[in-house]
Amino acid sequence: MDTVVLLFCTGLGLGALYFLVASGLSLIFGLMDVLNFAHGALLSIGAYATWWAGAEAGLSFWLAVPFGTLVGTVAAVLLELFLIRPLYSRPRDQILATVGVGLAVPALLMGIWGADARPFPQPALLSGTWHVFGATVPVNRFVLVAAAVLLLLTLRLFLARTRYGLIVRAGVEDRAMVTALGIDVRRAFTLVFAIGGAAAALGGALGGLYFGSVNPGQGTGLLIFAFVVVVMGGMGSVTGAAAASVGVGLVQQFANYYTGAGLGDLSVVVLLAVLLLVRPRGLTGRLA
Amino acid sequence: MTSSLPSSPSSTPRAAASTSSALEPLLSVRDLRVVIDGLHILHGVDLDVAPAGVTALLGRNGAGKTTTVKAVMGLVPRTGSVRLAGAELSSLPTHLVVRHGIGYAPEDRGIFAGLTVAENLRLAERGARGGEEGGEPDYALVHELFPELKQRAGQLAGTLSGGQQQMVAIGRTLLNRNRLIIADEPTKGLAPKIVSEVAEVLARAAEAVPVLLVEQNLALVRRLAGTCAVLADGRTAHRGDTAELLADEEAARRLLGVGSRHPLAGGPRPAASPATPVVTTEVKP
Amino acid sequence: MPTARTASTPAVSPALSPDGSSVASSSRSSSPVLSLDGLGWSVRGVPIVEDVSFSVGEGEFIAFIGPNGAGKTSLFNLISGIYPATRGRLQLDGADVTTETVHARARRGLGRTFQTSSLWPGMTVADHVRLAAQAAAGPRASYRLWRRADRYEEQLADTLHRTDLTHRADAPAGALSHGEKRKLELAVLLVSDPRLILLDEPMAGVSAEEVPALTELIRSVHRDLGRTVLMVEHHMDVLLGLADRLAVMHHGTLLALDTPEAVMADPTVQQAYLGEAL
Amino acid sequence: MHRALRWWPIALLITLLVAPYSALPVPGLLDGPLGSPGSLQLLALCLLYGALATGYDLLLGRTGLLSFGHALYFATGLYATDLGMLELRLPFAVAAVFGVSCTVLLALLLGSVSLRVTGIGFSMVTLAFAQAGSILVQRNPGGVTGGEEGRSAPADLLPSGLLGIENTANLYWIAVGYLVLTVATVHWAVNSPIGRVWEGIKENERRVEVLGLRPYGYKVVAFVLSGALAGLGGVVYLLLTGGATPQAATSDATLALLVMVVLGGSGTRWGPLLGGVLYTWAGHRLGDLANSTAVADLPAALRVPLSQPLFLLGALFVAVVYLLPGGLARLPARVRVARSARTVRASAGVRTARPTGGTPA
Repeated sequence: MDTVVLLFCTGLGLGALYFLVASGLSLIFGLMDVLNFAHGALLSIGAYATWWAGAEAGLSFWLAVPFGTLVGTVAAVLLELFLIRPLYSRPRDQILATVGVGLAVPALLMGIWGADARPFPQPALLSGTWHVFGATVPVNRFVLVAAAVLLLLTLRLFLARTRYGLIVRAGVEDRAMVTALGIDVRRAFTLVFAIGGAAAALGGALGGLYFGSVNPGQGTGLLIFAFVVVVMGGMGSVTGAAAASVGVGLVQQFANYYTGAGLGDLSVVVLLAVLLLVRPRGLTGRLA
Repeated sequence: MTSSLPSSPSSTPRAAASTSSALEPLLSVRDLRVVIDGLHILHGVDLDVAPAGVTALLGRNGAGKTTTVKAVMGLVPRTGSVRLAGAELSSLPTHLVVRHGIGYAPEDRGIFAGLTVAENLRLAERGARGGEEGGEPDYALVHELFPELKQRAGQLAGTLSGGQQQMVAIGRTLLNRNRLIIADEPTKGLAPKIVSEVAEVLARAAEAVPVLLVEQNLALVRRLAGTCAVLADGRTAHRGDTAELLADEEAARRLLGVGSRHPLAGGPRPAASPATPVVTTEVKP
Repeated sequence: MPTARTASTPAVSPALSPDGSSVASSSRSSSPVLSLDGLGWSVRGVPIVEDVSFSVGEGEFIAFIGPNGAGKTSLFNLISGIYPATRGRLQLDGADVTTETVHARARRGLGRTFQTSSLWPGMTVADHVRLAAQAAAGPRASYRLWRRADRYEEQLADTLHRTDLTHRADAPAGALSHGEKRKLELAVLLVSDPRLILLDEPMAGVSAEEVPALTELIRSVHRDLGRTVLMVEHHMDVLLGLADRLAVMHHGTLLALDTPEAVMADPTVQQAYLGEAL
Repeated sequence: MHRALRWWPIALLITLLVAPYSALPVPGLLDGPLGSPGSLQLLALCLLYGALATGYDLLLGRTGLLSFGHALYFATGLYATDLGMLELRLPFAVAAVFGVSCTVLLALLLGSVSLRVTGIGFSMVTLAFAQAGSILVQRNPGGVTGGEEGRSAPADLLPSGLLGIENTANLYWIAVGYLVLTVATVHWAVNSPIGRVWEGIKENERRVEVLGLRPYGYKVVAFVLSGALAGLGGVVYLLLTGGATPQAATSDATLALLVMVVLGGSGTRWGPLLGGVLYTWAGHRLGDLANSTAVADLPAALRVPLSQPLFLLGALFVAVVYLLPGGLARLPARVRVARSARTVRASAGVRTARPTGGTPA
């Protein structure tokens, strides 16, 4: 029983991490049709910025996380303004440009801080464990889940209640018509990139807690599962991404534990293949 | 009529158009060209929209009417001159074109199906902050013309009927204080009863705001439009008075592909003319 | 179009009675080539095409008219399988094909053109015809990796000649004019040699001087080759010279289907089509 | 002049074949003289990746299928051949046949599944399958794949003519042979009847269906053929590097192929080859540069980026996407168009100045 609870909480934590990456990916794809291969790089930037602020610059963890998130957000905005926006009329080249960034950024991080994993600062408050139904669960799992739930609620409120949320929802349906109503939809693009970058960078910072260390390839590794989550959830749907994140995280953890290492990842892939064959449009039926 | 629209000095839109045709055109398009993926769609469209009433943009399917309207809006890459009340718009992105005071109801209505009716309208509000360009959103007018939109405010626009969706599309153009309304085939696919309702709304809108109307329904055009331009093969083939054009059976057949009086009547085949002469009869009083 | 085949057909005459050709076709028709039984298509509960039923005899020519958005193209998409019918049944040559795929229906001899299409924009005109010829020779002719693909040259020359595209053989389809694209659509169709042909506004965007030649080409396909044709067209002059029967679509339904004279005399049609309800 | 240009592939091939006999020094481009083992090894890798990119473009540029999992088939050829020798004790030739057969079977199986979905869904499914393969290789199930370390090819089962530094020329010729085979196969295939169907699918899949052809089967053939070529490339890679490492299976390896194809020019005959050769060469030369003393003495702001070949390649790729849409292979055509546009504009100034009624196009 306690194993099940532990696996469940860990799976939820992993799912939360996936959601932090996938929510932005999904929004960006839905609004802009850009499959952002640089999203893993944004996560890595957030992770390294948090690590640097905490371990090198001596900031407390509670300041390092906002700092890392901020750096990731700025990176995302710069990416949108200087790489994506000039290629607005060339959608396929936008994707290719993000592929280039996705290759270059981890290499740069490796060049600066080396290829080896760096131990991530763990504040005393979050390094402990909680006892849940007899299981001993690391606190950071709950931190991740809380962050993901908070993000989901914020995003839903943003989309439902604000004017920019309205613009984003309309833009996912028909970008050209949004501009034809006199709205500069490019500002919404930048905003969505900023939100996605912030979420990914926060994922990087909290992922450091989860894994205990940071390395240059972490973002790219998570990106692929985030892609799986986005496709499963129906591209462009935040709620779908949330549901798929939980599913993928749980399946991975349970399969890894009960069937041997590595099979969890395989089972996720099989799950995706089966889902796409049964429902080619994803869970929410929104494949562009 | 208990409209909040300011009453026009002339009784019908047509009369308004003919009396005002001496004035400068509100929208003036010159040598508009569009090339998409190396394919020349428009080869030089000239078009004037009268400063009052309805101006019709006519032509057969594939003549380039919708592309012309999209080029004016900046929705497709274009060259040439597009001047609205003296301001050059041809180099502006779409949202700035709109902020010069153009309300646009596109061919496929451009409704956001996953948004509610109220949200569709709210999205169209402009200048809510400064209050300068679009003015306060005129919900009173929209709800007076389309009471249904008020009742169905919370309904998803995708579940509306075609006629109701068209009401949302036109309602969006009336929400702001626009200088010009462009309606691209607003009656496409609507039942006859709804067509006449849409026509009524357009007539009333045109009393306050000039309208550029793309339309296939010639009966509607005859009733509403004072002046017209006819496109053929991506060029302006004719400009002039609508009534005159529709009265000329031969010209209407040649330019529009159907007899103007009886679209279903066969009539004699036109003499095989080697090349279509381009008629450009400017209407000058 | 000065080609051997079209030259043998009687000259176009405006006096040609649609009634006469109607009689000719009804004597030809035996079992229906195409038959629709209550066919309908709705999107999210909104009906686009409603309850359409009719049969088409062998060698018949039916023209579809109706205002924009009346559902004519949607009906063609239903018949060719591009949209799935949400109700009703569809038969080709007596076989129920309601759930069959696009390519399966095409293999049964159903060919069509599209209203706005540049086919394969990056491919040359000649390659369009070759691909269609290859497809007409059956799927096996296309599953060949090592054979050179420059076959079907005789068919190619003949088809390009008939559609007056010889001088454009090496141009990519994307660079063609509207009228040339329409001709290319017809060229692809001619090579595929389907028994049942759906033409979606073949005259759209065609300049006035090209219309008679295209009309003649369509006539020769129908008359000389005896193909069954369904055509959407706004060009009344074209229709009345060709069609055995006129079908009027309105608001997703089939309002009338009869000889051109009868349809034109029909008051409901008059009202709906002219929009005189204003 | 034109006639001479048409024979350049033959001339290039002859040059490639006799390269090992040459002691020509190529300073800047290669470290040693052309015929030295080090240069031949690098050249062979360049040609191998040029060929792999050409095979990958069969999907991307010829059929319009954006697969993110091509590395899986390369790695399958690599590992299956290696393991065929190591675990099954097959002689090299038999192991190679075994490796390519495994690749074909896997491509057939996974291709038929992933081609059930279209568009971005297809890309994602191929990515997921390749990721599964990559994870499998790294997890070292039963100690078979050797995990992070990989497995060296057994020297006792390889033909002696392919072993040792003095036989580098033989390996080089094998790479040339693989390149010729790939280019010829792709060339023949795209000019065959099925190649025409692929082009049709790439341009407008629905319209192919309307002709009565089912695109699915033709796409599966493209997928399997492309996969088989990649598997064969894996065999050549095994010979060149003497072992199988898990890097070959990562998604980065597929992305590298994508970068090569786009760099050179997707959908062109020589573009992917050019891109593959350039990318591989640049990767190695930049690696050498990174380790050179000239770079080590630079201030950190310059040293760090210059020491990372992948960073420079990524940046270069972004620059190419920006400045050279269509890749290097389209560069001459772009220059020509730009030049003729200038002349046309000069003469058109007269035409547009005079508004005419215009003649219909």
